[in-house]
Amino acid sequence: MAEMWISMGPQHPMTHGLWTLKVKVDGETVVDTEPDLGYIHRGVEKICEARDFTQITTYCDRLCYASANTWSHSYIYAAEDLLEVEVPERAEYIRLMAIEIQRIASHLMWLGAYGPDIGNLSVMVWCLREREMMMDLLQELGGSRMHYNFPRVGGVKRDLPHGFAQRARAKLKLFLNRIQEYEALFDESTVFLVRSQGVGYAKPEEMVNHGVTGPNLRAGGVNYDIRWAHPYSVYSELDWEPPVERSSIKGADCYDRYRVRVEEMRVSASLALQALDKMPGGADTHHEPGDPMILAKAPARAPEGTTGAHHFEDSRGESMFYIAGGGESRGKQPYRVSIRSPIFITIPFAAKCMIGYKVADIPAIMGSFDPCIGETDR
Amino acid sequence: MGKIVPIKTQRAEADKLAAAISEIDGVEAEVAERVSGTNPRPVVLGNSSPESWRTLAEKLHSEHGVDYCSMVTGVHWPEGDEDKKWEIVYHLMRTGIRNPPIEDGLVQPVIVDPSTVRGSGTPLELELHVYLPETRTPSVDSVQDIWVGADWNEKETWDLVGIDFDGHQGMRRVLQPHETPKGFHPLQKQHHLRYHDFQDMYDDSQGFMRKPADAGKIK
Amino acid sequence: MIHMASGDWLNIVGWSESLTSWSMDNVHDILPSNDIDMQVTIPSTWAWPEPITMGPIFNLQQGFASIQPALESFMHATIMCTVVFTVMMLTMLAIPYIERKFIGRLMDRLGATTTMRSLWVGESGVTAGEWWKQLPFGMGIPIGWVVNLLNSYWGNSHELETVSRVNNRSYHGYWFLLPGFFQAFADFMKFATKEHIVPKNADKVVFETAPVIILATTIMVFAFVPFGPHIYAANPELSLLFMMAIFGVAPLGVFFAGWASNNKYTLIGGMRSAAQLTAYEIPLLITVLGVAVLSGSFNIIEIVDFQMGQNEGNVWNIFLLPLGAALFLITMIAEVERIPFDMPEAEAELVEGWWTEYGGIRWGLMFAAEYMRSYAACILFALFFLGGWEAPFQHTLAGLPIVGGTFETVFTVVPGLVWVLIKAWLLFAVFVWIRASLHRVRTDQILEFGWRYLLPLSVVNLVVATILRLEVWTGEPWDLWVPVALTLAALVLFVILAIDEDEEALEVQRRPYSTQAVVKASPGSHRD
Amino acid sequence: MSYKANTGHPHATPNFRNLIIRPMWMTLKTALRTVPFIGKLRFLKNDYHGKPTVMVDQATMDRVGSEHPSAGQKFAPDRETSQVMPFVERPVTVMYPYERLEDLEPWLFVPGNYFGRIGIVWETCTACKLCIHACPNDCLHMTTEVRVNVLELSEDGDEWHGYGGELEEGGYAAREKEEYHDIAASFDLVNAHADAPQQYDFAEVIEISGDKATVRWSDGSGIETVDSTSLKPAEQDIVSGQIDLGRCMFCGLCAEACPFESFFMTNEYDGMSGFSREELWMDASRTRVLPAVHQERVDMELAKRAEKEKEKRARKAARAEA
Repeated sequence: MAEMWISMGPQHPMTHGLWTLKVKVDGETVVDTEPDLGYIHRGVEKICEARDFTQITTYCDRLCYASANTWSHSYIYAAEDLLEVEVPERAEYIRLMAIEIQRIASHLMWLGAYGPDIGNLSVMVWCLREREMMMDLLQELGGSRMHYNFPRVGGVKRDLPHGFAQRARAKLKLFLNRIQEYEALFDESTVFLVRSQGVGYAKPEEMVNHGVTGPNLRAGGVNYDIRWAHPYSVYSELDWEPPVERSSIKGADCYDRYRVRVEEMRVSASLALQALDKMPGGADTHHEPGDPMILAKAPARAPEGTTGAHHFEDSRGESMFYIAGGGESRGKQPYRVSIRSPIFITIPFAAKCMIGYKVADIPAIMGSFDPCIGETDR
Repeated sequence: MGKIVPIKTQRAEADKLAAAISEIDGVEAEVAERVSGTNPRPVVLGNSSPESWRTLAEKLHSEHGVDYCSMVTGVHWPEGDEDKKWEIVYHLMRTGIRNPPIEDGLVQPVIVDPSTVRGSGTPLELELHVYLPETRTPSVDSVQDIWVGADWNEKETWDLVGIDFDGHQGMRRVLQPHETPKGFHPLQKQHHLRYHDFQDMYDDSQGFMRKPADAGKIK
Repeated sequence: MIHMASGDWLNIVGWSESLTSWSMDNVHDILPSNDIDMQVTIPSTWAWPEPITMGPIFNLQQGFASIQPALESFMHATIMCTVVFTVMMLTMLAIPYIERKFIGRLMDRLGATTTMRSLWVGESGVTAGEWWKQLPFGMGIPIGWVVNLLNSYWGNSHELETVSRVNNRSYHGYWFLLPGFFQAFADFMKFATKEHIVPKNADKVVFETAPVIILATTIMVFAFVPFGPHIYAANPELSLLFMMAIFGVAPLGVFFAGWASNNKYTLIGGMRSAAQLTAYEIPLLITVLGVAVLSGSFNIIEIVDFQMGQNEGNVWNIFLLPLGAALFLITMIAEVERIPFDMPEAEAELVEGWWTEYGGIRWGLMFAAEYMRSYAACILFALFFLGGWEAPFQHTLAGLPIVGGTFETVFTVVPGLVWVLIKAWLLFAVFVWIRASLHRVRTDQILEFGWRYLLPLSVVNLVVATILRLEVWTGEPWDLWVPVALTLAALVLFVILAIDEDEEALEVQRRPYSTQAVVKASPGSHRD
Repeated sequence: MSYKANTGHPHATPNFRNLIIRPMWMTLKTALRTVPFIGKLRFLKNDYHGKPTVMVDQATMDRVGSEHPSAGQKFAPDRETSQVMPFVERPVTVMYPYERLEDLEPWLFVPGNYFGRIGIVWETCTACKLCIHACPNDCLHMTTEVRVNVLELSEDGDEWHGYGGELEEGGYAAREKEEYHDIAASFDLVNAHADAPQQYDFAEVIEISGDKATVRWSDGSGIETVDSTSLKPAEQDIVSGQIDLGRCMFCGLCAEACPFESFFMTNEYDGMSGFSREELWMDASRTRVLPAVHQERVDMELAKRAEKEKEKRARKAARAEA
């Protein structure tokens, strides 16, 4: 057949969000691709220039709506760098636990969507059944199901509610032995292996040069992780290692990216459990909001010329915030907030990865990179 | 205990790198300390003149193994002092990532032990500022061919802030609709956020009542 | 032409034949038997020398007698077609019901469980009361126990009136209807009334004929599918060949629909259907050939009779050709385009595949056709491999010393149709089970899988069938060791292949030491 | 049947074993687990549905009391708790209008923790507008008015005399109009079809020196130095407050910013729907929380104000002697 451009348009089951992938197809093989983003560009960076530091957290929750907590924490660490605030130890442990539970929920949303991408519908229902448990935990912490507005500059807005520790331990332990159920459907099903192995190769060096990080990079057999390379929070106190996948010779393919994320769910669950055990002051004590144990006093103004930057390991890669202080109302508002979205850089790379594969592989490859368009378009 | 890169090795490497790139004329760099939350971490903070930026970038990539461009930020300082009207901040990183070796047909994953990482393998964070004086068309040399990761960052910076990158192939608007008028770059400071008053925000929030762009033209 | 198949009282073909011949004879007798002379002679005149006689002399009765056999066969055929079509459509209503209920459970949702309750316990207080008490001599008492038991377990009354209301399907009063049953009809009415939209510059002629091709071929398949020994629309000598030929025409209609809708996605969907056809069609035919060779005839009824006949084969083909049964299942799933092989209609990348542009009644009929084809596939499997209308262990059960008698009456009372339907529905449950657990294969992978694995295996199956037929079969029923040996061999082979661990693969995928998470899963290492 | 050759992949090579057996066995087990009694068999390893766990903590138990619908309920981590079918495996879904999640899982709706509808105790609101500045989406709108506090009108001998505020620089002051009393006496509001006569002229106090105070009259008649005894302290009071729930994202920043314990995030999540954005403009009556609901915190707040008043009194008295 002659080559033709197919627009896997903004409204398409494969896109997990609102973006267009124009694909040049010769028969079933993909010859050329061109991503087109910007459909839900809300101008968060411009809005942040007119809001003060506590208000911006609510917008950062809504950057990637599937993992709201990780994004608001990513912003808060940059704001604390800008305002030079020392965060109490207990707040760091609570934050780490909230981030890791959110990472599990985000990976479950991805796995649930990846099943139907390749044809199996029952895995979506199973994953969302587990994600419901994680969202209950985060609802207890943050107050609502999707956007929590949980961290504050200098700590967290509220301590663990009564009885949270026992519920969290029960849910995380139950989740740990339910992962094998997904693996039976994915790992141990030849149809999935045949559909995902050998599809969408990517070498680690090429990925780093393209700026792809996180689970997609670790799938290539390199254990680079922002949590140990540019350390923040209390990851050094807990016993964990970033999961790495022994990729195939030609590089990391969809199967490796799937394997890394499932292992990462396990590591996150064990991290959250360890954080609950090692929390200073014990996980069963409860402090009032604003107590110095969980929230340090933070200046409200950032003078002109001061800057804050932080690299953060989001569930989809490296997210970064760069804030220049000294904006309106005498510094209460930032002058410029710059947000790095991992998926904004991964989508062009994924589009290049697709060349040479079949039309049926487009959702497999795109799904394995776990795109979340909210953060892409900011 | 979870192993992280010790601060001492990182600071030593940062000093070495800062010293190395300060030799290039037009570039001065020093090691600054950024503390987010609890952990301090050394950052190589440097600023370079627009002319020497390209040479600095090539040297960083070739000699110092800076292999990862995290983000390019454009900032517009209308009231800034004379030669600092526009600022471009390059956030680069040295990750020391190599393709894992292949022994007897199998890939051996590279498991870096953070606590014993040495020399050029230590991950480093760089933040390089390039300042431009007041011009209608601010532009800097593009590093698209050195770090492909910077490609879409530069497109986004031009799209939103209006800083052009010479030598950038295929510059187009990525985040804004394609028919955005030329020269409209929202993150420049002359554009202000307008709080839509209650009435006109809801009555015409999608702008249907406004006349289409090509009204009056014969279609 | 065909000898009398196994006796079964539900002899619809016989009844219809006797009905037509009886009615035609009556018509023949009613007609006037005298000749009717309509001849006219025109005397000769100067223009034409001899007189010209025109007009027939005919006899209504003889005329009718000459066309009577054709009329009889026509009437017989129409009666049988309508009977078979209604039987098929009514029994097919269970298929979507099975899919809805079983897929819900497989996906760990409970599916609409409330339907079970309203059957037994009535709705919103409106029950038939204790009707069993009216039965004479207290015969109804045990029914009462059962109802109260079910009422207590899946009780419908709950202290929160609102919660009971949730479960009452008949909150608006029509308690007597089978809840959820009429969903299928309501859907169909909706499709029927939807607007028919033809894409702008679609290939209109082909766009309109494609659904006709698909639907016609699907319904024609049921012409040759016998629901019981004497329930079939047509029973030609080579009914198997006819049926297989018609079964393979529908992908052509799919290809037409894909091309004509002037939409890139449907074009790819249609192309995939055509490509997929080449992958599974040949292994399917060779497997069916194997069955025909083993049963010694191309007529489906004779195949079933061979499997159940006391003096012929008396062993179900599934025990003789286990490999053939597996291959038939796989290729049939590919034929009816269900989940592991539904690339033409792949949701992920092709949105809805080849029927994206269809709407209204055309889409509704094609959707129904897809389910009809799945239903036909299930019935065929039941006929070829599970001994059609023979109850499982029919003769051995009937032969039991004490109990044999009751079984005997049961088997004679229950028509063959019931066993065929039960086997078909169970097999559709297997289709749904496969749909819930497997992913979708790529088109080039099914081509490779079809040519590299299905085709050789089907040839092996054909060889086994011929060896069994020529060498092992001695004219009377199989002696016991043949099916036992074959099934045991198949099971052992299956277990070996299933349990064998590819040590080298296991060793190779040793987890990189860095992931020390709590419990690691990888194939083989995770007994569950 | 090893695909390792073409995929070059070391892991999990597809083979007959995992062709269909493992996935189909897992889906079948999931189906069997939902069957009422078979599902509990051990070989299905059913630690899935309704795995009993202690989920309710003591604080929630006390708050909820014993006759709460969730009192006698057995809980499970995966929310197998709804009571639609008491004996059969409970579905995870909560049948919303007929069952409510706060009845089934009360710990998810701890009053202070759950961010439902905004509730305001208007009685303790002092129109300080901190909440308006705290809201990221500018949903809060408030109209205020300068009024004289009722405590100022007391004469000697009244039991609440002397508790009023004091003139402060930067605050508001009010001077009574002379002719007010006779106009007010003859003013009949019902038939007059005109505004009620204003009793005070309001002004902003610029600075106070001894008993002289320079004020700027708010009716624009310029700055004047007036004898401070003729001035009464005045303050801004709230007239009406609206919240545009169409724009609100329930982030809770206004509740945190309010220093006077009059802003709460209630547990309600379902009373806030409308057919147009105008209907989502909730005025005071629809966002009200009665002080009785948060009685102890409102009392604490009033006690704090009384405390402040007492200190002011003491300081004034001390200054009077000095």
